[in-house]
This record gives sequence, C-alpha cells and structure tokens, in this order.
Amino acid sequence: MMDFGFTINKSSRIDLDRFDKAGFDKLAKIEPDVRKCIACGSCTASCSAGQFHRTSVRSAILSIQNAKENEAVELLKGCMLCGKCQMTCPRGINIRHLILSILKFYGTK
Amino acid sequence: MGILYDRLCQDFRLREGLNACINCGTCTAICPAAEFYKYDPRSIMDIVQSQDDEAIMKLLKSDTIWYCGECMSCMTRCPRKNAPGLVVMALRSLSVEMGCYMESEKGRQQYLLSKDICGNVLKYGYCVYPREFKYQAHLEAGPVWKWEEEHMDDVYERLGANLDKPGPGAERKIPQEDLDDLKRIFDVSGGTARMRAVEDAGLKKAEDLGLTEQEYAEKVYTECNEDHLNH
Amino acid sequence: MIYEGKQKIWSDYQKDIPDDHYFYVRSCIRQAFFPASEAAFLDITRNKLGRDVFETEHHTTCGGIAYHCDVIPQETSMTIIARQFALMHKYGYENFVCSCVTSFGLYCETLETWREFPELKEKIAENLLKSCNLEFAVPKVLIHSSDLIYKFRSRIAGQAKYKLVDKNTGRPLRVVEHIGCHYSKMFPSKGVGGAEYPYVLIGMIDAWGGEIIDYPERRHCCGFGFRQYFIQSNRGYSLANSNKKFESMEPYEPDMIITNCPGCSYFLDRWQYVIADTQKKTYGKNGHGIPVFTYEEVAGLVMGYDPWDLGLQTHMVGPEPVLEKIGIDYSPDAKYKGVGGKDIGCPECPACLK
Amino acid sequence: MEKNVLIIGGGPAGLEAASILQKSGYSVTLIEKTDHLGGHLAVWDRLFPKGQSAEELLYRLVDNLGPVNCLLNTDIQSINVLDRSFSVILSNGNILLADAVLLACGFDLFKAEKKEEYGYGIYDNVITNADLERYFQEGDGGRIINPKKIGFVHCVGSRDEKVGNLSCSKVCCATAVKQACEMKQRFPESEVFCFYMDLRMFGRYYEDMYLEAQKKYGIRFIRGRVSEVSEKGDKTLLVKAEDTLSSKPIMVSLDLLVLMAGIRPSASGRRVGDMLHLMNEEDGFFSTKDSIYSQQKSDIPGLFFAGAGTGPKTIPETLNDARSSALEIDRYLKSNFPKKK
Repeated sequence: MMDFGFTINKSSRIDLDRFDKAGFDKLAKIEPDVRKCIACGSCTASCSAGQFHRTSVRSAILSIQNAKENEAVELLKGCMLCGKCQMTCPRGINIRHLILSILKFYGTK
Repeated sequence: MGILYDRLCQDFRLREGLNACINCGTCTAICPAAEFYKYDPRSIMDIVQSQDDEAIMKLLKSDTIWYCGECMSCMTRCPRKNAPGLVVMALRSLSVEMGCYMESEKGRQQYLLSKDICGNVLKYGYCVYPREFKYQAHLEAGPVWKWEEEHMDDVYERLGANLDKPGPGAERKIPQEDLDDLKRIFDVSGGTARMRAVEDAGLKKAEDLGLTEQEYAEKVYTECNEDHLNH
Repeated sequence: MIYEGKQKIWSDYQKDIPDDHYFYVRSCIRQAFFPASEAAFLDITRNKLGRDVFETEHHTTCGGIAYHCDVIPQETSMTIIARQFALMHKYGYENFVCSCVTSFGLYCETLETWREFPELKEKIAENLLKSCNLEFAVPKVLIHSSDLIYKFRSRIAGQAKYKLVDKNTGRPLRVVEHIGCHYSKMFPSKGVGGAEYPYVLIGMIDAWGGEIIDYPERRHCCGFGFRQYFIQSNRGYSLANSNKKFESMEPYEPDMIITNCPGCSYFLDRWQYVIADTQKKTYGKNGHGIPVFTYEEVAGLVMGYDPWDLGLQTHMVGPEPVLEKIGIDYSPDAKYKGVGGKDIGCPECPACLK
Repeated sequence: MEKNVLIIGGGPAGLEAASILQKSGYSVTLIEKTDHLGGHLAVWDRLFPKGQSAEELLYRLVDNLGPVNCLLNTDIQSINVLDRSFSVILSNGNILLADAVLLACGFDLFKAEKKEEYGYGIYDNVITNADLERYFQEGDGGRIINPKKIGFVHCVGSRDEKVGNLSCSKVCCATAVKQACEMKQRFPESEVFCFYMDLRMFGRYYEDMYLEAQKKYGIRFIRGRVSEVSEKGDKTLLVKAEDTLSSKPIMVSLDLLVLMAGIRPSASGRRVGDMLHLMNEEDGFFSTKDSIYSQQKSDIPGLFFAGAGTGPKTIPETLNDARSSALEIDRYLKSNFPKKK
C-alpha cells in the first residue's frame, strides 16, 4: 500500500437511517416528556454545570434522535442535578428525571 | 462595531453573495466541506451578517474559512439567492490583506499556493504546467504520470500537443510579449502586491521557525492537524 | 423516475449556441492532462463538421485556478479575462468557446458582476488599456466546448462508426454523467438543462446509443476544491468526495463515466486508483475500475478515432473493458508507443487496479 | 329594484359572501370557472386544527346559499367600469350589469415542480399536500402503499426568493402537522419527519396540535430546509438537509416525501384584475385600499375583495373576510343607492 500522504476524510453527516427507533420508544415509555422538547435552549442557558463542562439537555435529546447516543451521555454527565433548568422549561419537562433516565438508558453502552 | 463588516462590503463578492440569510441550512446540507471538515457555511453567513467585529476577526484568523472548496453548490439552492462561497472568498481576501491568514495552519498554505500557481501563471501563462507537476509530489497521479513525466516530450507529441513550441496548440510556449502582459496585469490590479506580501510573510515565518525555504514549503505542503477532521 | 418530468425541465433550459465562428480558449488542466481531447475537439469541429474555430497562441490561462485558490484578487482575474475577450474582438470574433468549466463559470460570473456593477467594469477596462493596450470588449455569446459538441451530437451520430452499445448483447452501455460544478450551479440558465438535471452530456449519450444512469449523488462535486487538492495534506477532502460518488453509483453497475470538466475527469480517474490501492476496492468488474472519459474522448471513440490518438493510455483506469464491449478495433501493443511506433517504455502496472 | 351583485369565484369566500348578500336582499350572481363549487375546499379532506371534515363545511356553505344564481363553468370575458356600475360579458355570451362586484378568486397552489431539486413530477414518491388530501379523500393508495418513513417539507415555494416568492403562505405549517398526524393514524408504525424553518403555530389550538404531534405521534421536527432529494434504485428517496440545531448535515431515506406547496396569487384572479387595471403588491396579491382598516376595499368604488386574493388566509379567516366584504358591499350599496321614499 502506498503512503499518499492523506486518507479519506470521515463524514460528519448525520444518518437518520441509523436512528434506533425501538430504543428511543423504550426511553419514551419511561419518559414520555422526551418527545416534548422544542429545542428552545432555556435549559442550556440556565445550566449551572454548563459553565464548567459543556452541558445541554436540548442538545442531548437531539443527539439521541440523531443516532449519536454517546454524545448525549457526554453532554449530560457533568450535570449536578441542581434543577434550575426545570424551572425554565416552557414545556414543563421533568428534566432531572429525564437526565437520570437518559444516563441510565444510554450510559452503560 | 461593523468596521470589518464595512471592509468586507467593499468586496463585490460580499455584496453579491449576502443578502439577509435566514439560517435555513440548505447550503450546509449539500456542502462538500461541511461533510468532510468541521465546517458549517450557514454559521459563517450568520457571523458575517451579525456585523460583530470580534466574531468576524476570529473567523479571519481561523482555519474555518479555508475549508471551502469553492464548488459553489451552495449558490444553486439558497432560497435568498445568497452565495456563501462568494462570502468565503471575500473573507479569505480580507484575511490575506490583513495578514490574519498567517494565524491558521490552513491559511498559511496560501504561501505555497501563491508561489506555485502564480509562479506558473507568470512564467508559463498556465495555472498548471506539466513540467512543474511532479510525480513525487502527486503520487495519486499514478505510475502513468510517472511514465509521462519521464517521457514528457514523446508522450505530449504522441497526444497531439505542442509542448513548449511556438504557434498555437496545447501546452505551447506562450510568447514572451503575452507573459509580459500578464505581469503588467498583476501589477496594475493588485496581483503582484498580494503575491509579494504572501511570500514575505511565509519567508518570515520560515525564519522564525528556523527552517529553510524548502523545509518550510515541505511543512506547509504536508502538515495536517487532526482537529480539522471529523472523528 | 418519471422521464417526462425531466424532459419538461430540459425544454425549459435551452441556450443559444451559434452554428459557427468561434474563438477558442484552452483549459490549463485539460491541455496538461488531456491534450488529445482538445486536439480531438478541434479536429471534429473543424475537419469533420467544417466549422470555423479559431485559436491564437497569444491567449493564456484565465487565472481561474489562481482565483479559486484565492491567491489573486478578483480584479486581477477579471483583467486577465478582459484580455481574453479583447483578443477575441481583435481577431474579429464575437462567439467565445472555452474548454474549461472553471473558466466558463468564471467568465459567466465576471460578465454578471460587470453587468451589476458598471463602475467595476470601467475599472477593468482601464486596467486592460493600461497593462495591455487592448480595447475592452465582451462576447456576444459565451459557451463551453461541451455545448458545441452537444449542439452537433446528431451530426456526430450521423458520422459515427460505433454506438455506445454492447456489441454482444445489443444492450446500451450504462453511462454515468458528471457535470463540472461551475458549468451551471452558479447560473442555472447558462447551462443546457439547468443546474439540477443538466442535459448537455445526457443529450450526447442519448444520441450516441448509450443509456444514462441517474444515481443519488449525481449532483455532488468531484471534490477538486482547488486548494483542497493542490496542497497534499488537504487531499483527503478531495478523495472523500469522489469516494462518496463512487459508493453511490456502484449499485447501478455503470460501464463508464463521462464528464464535461477536465478536473473532474482527472479526479474521478485518479481517486479510483488511490481507493483501489488504499481500500482494496474497485468499482468495475474483476478488478477493473469504471473508465472515465471526457466528452471529446467519447465523441472521438464513436467516430472511430484510435483510442491511443485520444490519449486513453494516460488514464489510470484502463479503458479496455469499454473498448471491447463496443467492439472498437484497437491495438493493445500500440498503447504506450510514441509517434511512428517509437518505443518509449511503459508505466508500471499498479497491482491494485487493472 | 334590487341591486345586483356579481361574485367572481365559488370558493368558501364567494359562497359565504353570496349567502349573506342574498339574505340581505340583493340579487346575487355567483360565477365559478370550474364545474364545481368550493374551490380548494372541495378537494381537501380535513381541516386543521381539529380535523373537521371539509366536505361537511362545504355542504353547509352551499346549503346556506338560497336562491343565488350560480353559474358553473363560467368565466369573465370582459368587465368594464361604468359610472356607478359594472358591465360584464360572461364566457357564455351573456351580458350582466352589476352594481357591485366581489373578487373572490382565491389562490393557486405553488407548482411544486418548480423546486427542481425536490423532484416533484420526476421522482415517483414525491407528492404534494394537495395530492395527499386527494389520497385521504379517495382512499386510493396510488403511490402510497404502507410507507415506513415519511417526510414533510415546509415552505415549498414560500419564503423563497429563488422561485420569486418571499412571503410566508401561513397555512402550510399547520397543514403539515395535521397531515403528519393523519399519516401516523393510518400508518402507526411509520416514522414521520417534518423539515421546517420556523414553525408558525400562530392560531388557536395550533400549539396543542404541535404538542400532540410530538408527544402522541412521536413526529420528529427537524429545523432545516431540505436542500436536495434524489431517488435511489428501489425508488426510495434520499433527502438531505442541515439539522441547524446541531449545525450538521443530515440525511435520511424516505418512502414518501410530501411537499407543502404554498399559496400563490390565482392566475385567473390576476386575469380579471388586469381587465380592471388593479394594482398588485410586490408579493403578487391584490393591493387593498388600506392594509389594516379596509382590507376588503379596492381602489375602484363598488369593487371588493374577499379571501386569499389579498394574501394567504386560513378557512376561518376567509369566512370572516367574506362576511366583512358582504358588510362593506351592503354599506356601499346603501349609501350610493339610497332607497327613495
């Protein structure tokens, strides 16, 4: 094999065909509110942990829906469960509970 | 606020390419660079139209503006008839004018591009000239090119070219008077000034790094930080 | 796929392509890597079709690659272009035909910008006078050389010796077309068939007996990307984009690829070699790649030109499977010979790709 | 003598205005260029936000008409403004004198094939919102056979300078959400994606509809405009957009893609408008005398508008607009032709 000095760049494209619908449905069974997010960003804006470690619930939900479950876990593992986000969520999502469920559901993988 | 934006607006490409972006993402959706670098042309449009000097300065110094391949696929789809590709070209021009490009690895590649391509244009009248297209630097051109390089006169004659000879034809010797025209065009239109500035900045950088010109060129040609790429 | 839908779009995007009297400018990449294609273009248009296609040795690069590598200002590239147009005018022509797709796009962009900003046009005319002492002019008609072959596709078919048909099965060859991005993506109305379903190459393939394949990544760029190719460490971008196209076209089992852009021809050919070497993957049958041709090469083949006169020996992906399918009479021994059969050695055969 | 009112257009606006004016004692003639009343309503199945039947609404509108003189398959051949009246020659050759005219020509759906990159009319499994309503109405599978993955593209031909329409069509967001939910009702196992730029859920109950779409039906909303659609060998579609919320290009394979074709000024309305030298706004819809206070009045005394001719409207808005027009016409006729004692 020749060393050409470069290799094929990897793609950043999100492939929704890889979305684990069955898994997500299971999560939604425990946490029906996960479907209610409107990606307004209130949670991220008010996040205490976010000042030290990139933390975003709305991005984490999006990551799961974009078949990037590991990224979701990464985005939530700095959470200190202070619950400030829950007070700002316009859709009234029980975010603390949701975070714990997501970490439990996808964290072990 | 807006000083850099005003400078960008002097570039005709910005005036043609940016007219109130609505952040819909049709450009990023099909952008070859968005797929194979960490790149999002929509965000660039958004930063430029924010007129935020600090954010624009950050762009000018970044690798980001150098990821675009200028294929202009973005222009076909934009519902606002914008051209992110043209906006990137205006950013690149300003980055070079202000010397910001020297702060990024991809930006510093301008040194070599300018040297090789402008060199070819002024010396031969072509952007690409086969005798300067070396197999050793282009292994992907394959053994066929190696063979062509070794037998260039014979191969080009066989292919009906007029390599380095007077008169019309492929790869003919372009008359000196025409090359002189090109040189004067470069002089009157800012081409020469840009070439000089880029060359000087590159050589200064080489000196700072304690490298010879050749070593520096090699570094620029081959160096690639992993951070540019998706994982 | 509903063919009539495409036909409707094709009929919406037709452009004025005059019959005769063209001022011809070459392409940096085409003449460097496919000089025989430009020779074939001139031979076909001048000698086979009896057209006046004039070339002067005084024309130069349009500066397009330098411009798109951002190493020259817009003003420099525009002045070089103004000089090309001025030469056309000086030699008494008003129809301008260029061999390069990057040039074609840049010429279109330049004319459009001049139209929109007359003050810039004035400035360039001044630059031109100062630097070259030439009179400023713009072409009446600007076309790409593939437009001209498209226009004469039926006449070429009339003179053809071969069809793009498998001589054993009678089945049309399956052809993938690839249009250079700068042909019509910037200005859809300037290209035959527009930007989404360009017809310029399909028209040729239809006329010459082949069958066109539409595949999902048809519209995607080959990945040239100017600076993304000229600097070695950026080439992963270029390679990745072509790779994406090959992966997408593979299930359709194409016999060949035809392009109208010289850069695309080069990259779609060379990246198959790199993928074969590094990924151990080939996209044709039995270790062959998918041969890539310029439209001049395809026109030449159907008209019965010798494949080696057309320069097919300089491709990395061997054209032989296509030559054999069509039943083209060729001499394997003459492949790497010089003029008059001169022995000039031959390339090492890469083990990865036939 | 009863005053004559001519209503051009037999859609919801024309029907509602006709019924009111007729009941107010005017002699009303309604002409409709096609062979049926109802306009787009007649080819729609259900209406947002609560899924009411379009057929029932149409039945009610027609039922209310009373002795209005309805002429189907009839168009305007010419129309002239006289002193305080209009002389009209109909396509059937009849001549009519009207004291007031109501233009209720409605809208045309954007021709989705103009968005070439979406492949309507080229790819087998790309359809429009109107095609889907026809399917709901007729129940004929046609191209829709148990789709597993379905996409909806908002803003097709709306907010798009490239196709010459910068404005929002107002009803497509709600229609897309309605149709997405209806598809989930029919195909509970399917995955449904909506590609939107801004979700304009401005009306009463619309936000509830959105919430239900998310929570009950699990519809995925992706903020990004579809950039390109291509057809694969098995006729499924490859759809590309940017997920702008994560700033990444996205792709998905779909079995069916529904384009939310937007609202464009009606060509036949424009034709009549040209005969009367009526002005357009930049968006192609008729200029009204005032954009807030008197939206139903034109610059010509005695000529009024109702419905989508003056810009996209929902059905309730159209009906309200028609009632306002009827009131304006009544006022106009009463003040210009006072009854002699």
